[in-house]
Amino acid sequence: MDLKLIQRLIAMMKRAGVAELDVEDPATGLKVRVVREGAPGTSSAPVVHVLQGGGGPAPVHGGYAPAPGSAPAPVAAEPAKPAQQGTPFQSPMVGTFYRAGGPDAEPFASVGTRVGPETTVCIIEAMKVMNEIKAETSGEVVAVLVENGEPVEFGQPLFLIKP
Amino acid sequence: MDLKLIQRLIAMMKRAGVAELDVEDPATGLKVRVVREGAPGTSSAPVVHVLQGGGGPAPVHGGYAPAPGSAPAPVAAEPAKPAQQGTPFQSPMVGTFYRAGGPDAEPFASVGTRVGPETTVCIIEAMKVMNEIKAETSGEVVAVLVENGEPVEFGQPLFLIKP
Amino acid sequence: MFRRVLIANRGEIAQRIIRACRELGVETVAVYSTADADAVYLRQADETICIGPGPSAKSYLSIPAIIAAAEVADADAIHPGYGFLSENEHFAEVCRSCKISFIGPEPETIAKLGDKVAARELARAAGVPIVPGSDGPVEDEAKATLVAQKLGYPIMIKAAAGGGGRGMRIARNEPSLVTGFHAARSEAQAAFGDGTVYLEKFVENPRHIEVQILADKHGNIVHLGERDCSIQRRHQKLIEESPSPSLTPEMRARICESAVKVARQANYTNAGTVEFLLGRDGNYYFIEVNARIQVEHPVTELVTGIDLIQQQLLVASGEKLAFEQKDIQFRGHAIECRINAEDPDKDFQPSPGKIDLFVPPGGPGVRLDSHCYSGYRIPPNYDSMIGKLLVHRPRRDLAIRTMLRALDEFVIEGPKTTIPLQRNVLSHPDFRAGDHDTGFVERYYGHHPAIPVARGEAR
Amino acid sequence: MFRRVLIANRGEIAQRIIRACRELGVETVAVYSTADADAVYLRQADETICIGPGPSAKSYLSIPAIIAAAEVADADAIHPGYGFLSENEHFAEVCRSCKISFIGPEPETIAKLGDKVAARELARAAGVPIVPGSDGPVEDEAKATLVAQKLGYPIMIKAAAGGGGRGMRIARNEPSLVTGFHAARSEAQAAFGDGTVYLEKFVENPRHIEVQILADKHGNIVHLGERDCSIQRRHQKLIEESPSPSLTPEMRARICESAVKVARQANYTNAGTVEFLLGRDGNYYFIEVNARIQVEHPVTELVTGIDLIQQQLLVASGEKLAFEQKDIQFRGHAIECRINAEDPDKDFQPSPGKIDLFVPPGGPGVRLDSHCYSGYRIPPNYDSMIGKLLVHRPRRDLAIRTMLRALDEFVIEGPKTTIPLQRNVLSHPDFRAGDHDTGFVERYYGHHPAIPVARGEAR
Repeated sequence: MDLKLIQRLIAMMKRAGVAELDVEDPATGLKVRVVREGAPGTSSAPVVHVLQGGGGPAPVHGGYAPAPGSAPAPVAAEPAKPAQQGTPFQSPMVGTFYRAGGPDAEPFASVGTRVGPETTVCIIEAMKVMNEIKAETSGEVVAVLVENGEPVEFGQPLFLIKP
Repeated sequence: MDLKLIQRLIAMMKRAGVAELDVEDPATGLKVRVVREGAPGTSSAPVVHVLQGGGGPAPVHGGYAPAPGSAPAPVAAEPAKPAQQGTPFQSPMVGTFYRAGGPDAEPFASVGTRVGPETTVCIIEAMKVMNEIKAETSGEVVAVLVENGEPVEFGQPLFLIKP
Repeated sequence: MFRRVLIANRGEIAQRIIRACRELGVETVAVYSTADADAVYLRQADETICIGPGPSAKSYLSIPAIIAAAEVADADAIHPGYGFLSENEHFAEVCRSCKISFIGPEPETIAKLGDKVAARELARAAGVPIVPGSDGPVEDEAKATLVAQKLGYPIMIKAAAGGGGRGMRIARNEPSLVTGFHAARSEAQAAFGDGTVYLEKFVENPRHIEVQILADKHGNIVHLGERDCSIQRRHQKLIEESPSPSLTPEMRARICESAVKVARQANYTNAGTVEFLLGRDGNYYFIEVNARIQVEHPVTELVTGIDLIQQQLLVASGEKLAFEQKDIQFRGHAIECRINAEDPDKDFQPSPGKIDLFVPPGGPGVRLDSHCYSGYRIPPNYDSMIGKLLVHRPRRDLAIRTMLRALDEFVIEGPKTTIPLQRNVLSHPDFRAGDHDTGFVERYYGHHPAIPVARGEAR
Repeated sequence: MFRRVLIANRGEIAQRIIRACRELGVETVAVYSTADADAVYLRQADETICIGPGPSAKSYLSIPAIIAAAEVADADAIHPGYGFLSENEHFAEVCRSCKISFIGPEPETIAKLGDKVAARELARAAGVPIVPGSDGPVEDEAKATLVAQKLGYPIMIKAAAGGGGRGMRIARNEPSLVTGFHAARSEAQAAFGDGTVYLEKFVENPRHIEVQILADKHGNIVHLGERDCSIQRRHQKLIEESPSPSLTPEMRARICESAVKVARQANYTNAGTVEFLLGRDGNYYFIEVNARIQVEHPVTELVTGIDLIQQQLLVASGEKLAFEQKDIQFRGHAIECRINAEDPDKDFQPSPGKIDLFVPPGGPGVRLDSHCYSGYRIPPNYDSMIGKLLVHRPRRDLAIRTMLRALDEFVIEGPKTTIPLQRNVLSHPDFRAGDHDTGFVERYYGHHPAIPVARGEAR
């Protein structure tokens, strides 16, 4: 089960002040329901119910942010299709992910873009520096896994690239 | 590995003030070496080395009496022979085990004795009461596993009886 | 001091007693049933003896098995812990006749305090307030009605031999008194073999305040302050704390002095607890004495710095108390949560079974008394307690925060636990304000309300 | 107070900082390397961010990775813990330039105290005794010989930028001084990129005494008493305690006052430790300041009741200290054992790997700070600490007994640990009498003696 995904959802809800959230991903069969407790006190903790593959409800112990470790699931701008296959292209650094060189510029890489080792696929900003990230492989982008402007961590899959 | 046996050895040594002990049981291939620490202070703890079946020395963490649970090994008046087979007859109570009705009396049961359900096989003394223990089965005693006058606990094998 | 102590109990309290013995340099004999054979705490004992099968009646409640174990192990004292044989005067007598020291009060004291009517009389004789009541057994319906009219409703009908809410009824008017009287009698007869009942004025939504007592065999008695155990669910304590947020220093002094008076009147020795109800009006009433160590004793250990189990061993072996009342200092605030393996979604039914992962909380201000670990299987034969989580911090508000932090850290995968309920209580504004009573849990979280009786039962 | 703190560390100290933040109601961002991805303590953080692969240089020591994580997580402060970047003035400067609060002293203070020669000068200026020495760098062999003749042998040659015993030599006569001088210089050059060395009189078999300091940004400085860390093995502290059994109240007052003077002279803010050598003759000498929280800080927390990590957060956010020197009370005796995954049979080599069963000790007087649990795999990339086991009891002899009991209870199946060595030390009559020094472990248990230098290194 992808705990990192749930952690992200909870963090998003917390920042946006969202009390309840239902997610159903037909691609993976994952159903997530998150209800945060009423008062935003020091120890308010989310109540998380996860249904996976139609199984019974499995309440997760309250008060924990789930464990990290696994890579985030493909929940992004272009939802993953069941038939998609490709190699995950992982972020080489922590920072903010940008798909294009500027607000009005075309994205470096979208679904269908063919890339080579030297092709810039995105920019990751860290400490005010814009780092151009190269594909380092050849193939076709079959999925973009991160939204423009979203923070990414080391090792996080950014694209799926089919060789 | 029979931890209960080692615990017993340590307890025996402690009471008898024995500093070092080597046991080698050719029947099971078990070799035990116990060295107690010098001063009998509050936290003196035995150092135990156990070699089983010719394996390398496995030092047991100092300061613990080993876990109970498994039945004691056959270390007794009549050492178990490799070919012996029989059903363990377990003690129905805590107390002191006696093989005979008195100091000069014949033992109720020895190796080779044939017993029936109503045959008294031993006496267990508890709270000054001499409890005659019946075999509750028919067969032949093939091993006596406890010394006369030794304390026994609930569930401890006393005899092996071959039906 | 004793040379070799047999521990006639299991689980966390057996472990707790082993710890105290080890620190005093006393050898330990741990007895166990086959259901507890794999428990890791047994490794800490100098000797272990299997005394019987899983069911308590054939092991931890079997006097012959325990005495026989003490004899073969050559133990010179027995610590009964709490529950099981701890308040069984017959067991204490057998120990005495076998020349084994029973670590607790004398059998006569246990017997006297175990009879609720006698205990009430004793408190009255000591000049300690008791709940107004029938001044003795009530034999028939007519007398019950008369007494009730004099005291005024609501009225509590209680079994003299009672405990655990059995043989107890509340009557808010005469018809319910009549029904309740007969029901309580037959329930008490069935449960305790003794149908004697008495009446008491019913104190609505009181606090449960109890005072820890320690007495040696030389006439010295001290109190170690109070514990507030008002957070209960069906007479089962869930959260205990010290000091009580509802006592002024002057009230504390009076109630603690009352507890010492009761103990003195009873010729009490060893550790014990005197329980009181505290009304909303500030009046307090004696209820009963628990003639043994209690589950929640570590709360008092934290605020006083005194090791109660070690003290039990010391005074039982005849030593004088090494301190007087004036030497006892109270520091900071302590809270205990009893973590039970119970399923809140199934009306708090016990949820025994294997603990797949057990990651206890730790760090500053945290104490855990637990015999559990990853892979431990909670046997279905006994109570469902996983452990006692305690915090000690300079102030109550800080202690609550630390407890919430510790509860959040506690990973127990496998059985369901009471942790979510305890988190809720600790987060509740009324609890945080110290404004709660024994009806709190049923009022806010009780989907299945039980008799709202202010009795911290059994332990 | 800060809204969101990033913790630039791992393991038990990361967990410790998360605990403090949670109790203060501050959000936490835990960064981690791929080697720590499965650690359970990460669950307690509000957000976690993977910052790089296992090797420290690419994760916990990578300033760009940590700052980037703080930026994307929108943290307003960074707690560096101990080790890694905690005493890196450049990191503290980058934090300042990025408008992120660094929870520790100012970069200038870190830089000054990091230079051993400058720190010595500072102590001298504050009127605090220092080990007689060269009064600055010694450039050549001739000057070294001259200084040594004046001070008298034995002499210690030390690297100005040194630490961890590197660039350190002891000379007991002139020939060994000449050899040692050149060896220390080239070792220091290779290790720190700075070959500057200085000379000091070598104090034989001293005590290691350190004083905990806490200072706010408003000029208030208090000390929280001393810790005795004399039980070391190759400059690695094994057992720490407070109070020190070798200080009289009068000596304690003087040494603690000296520590405050040093801190004031350095314009110190936040938590820090001033280290001293205490000779057998009762003279003490300043050695250095550790400009960060230390591994053994809980020892001081236990005897003072003050949460040092919470205090670090409070003073870093600009709050005034809520207490003065006279408000700080010292209670009882605390001991810490650092439980490391090391193999005593293989010269204490780290013994990383999976912990098959982890049953921590508990009960009265015991605190454990550990990030480990059954099934945890100790990564080979970092230090080998499993946890810090602490006890707090009214007296030193009682604390030793409780520690022995707790060490015996501790079940760690899988890696080898330092527990057997610590049991031995705690059982040794000299240690029990408080008659030990920094040479104790090597003297009694050191089959492979290292330089017997009285420096509690690094943490």
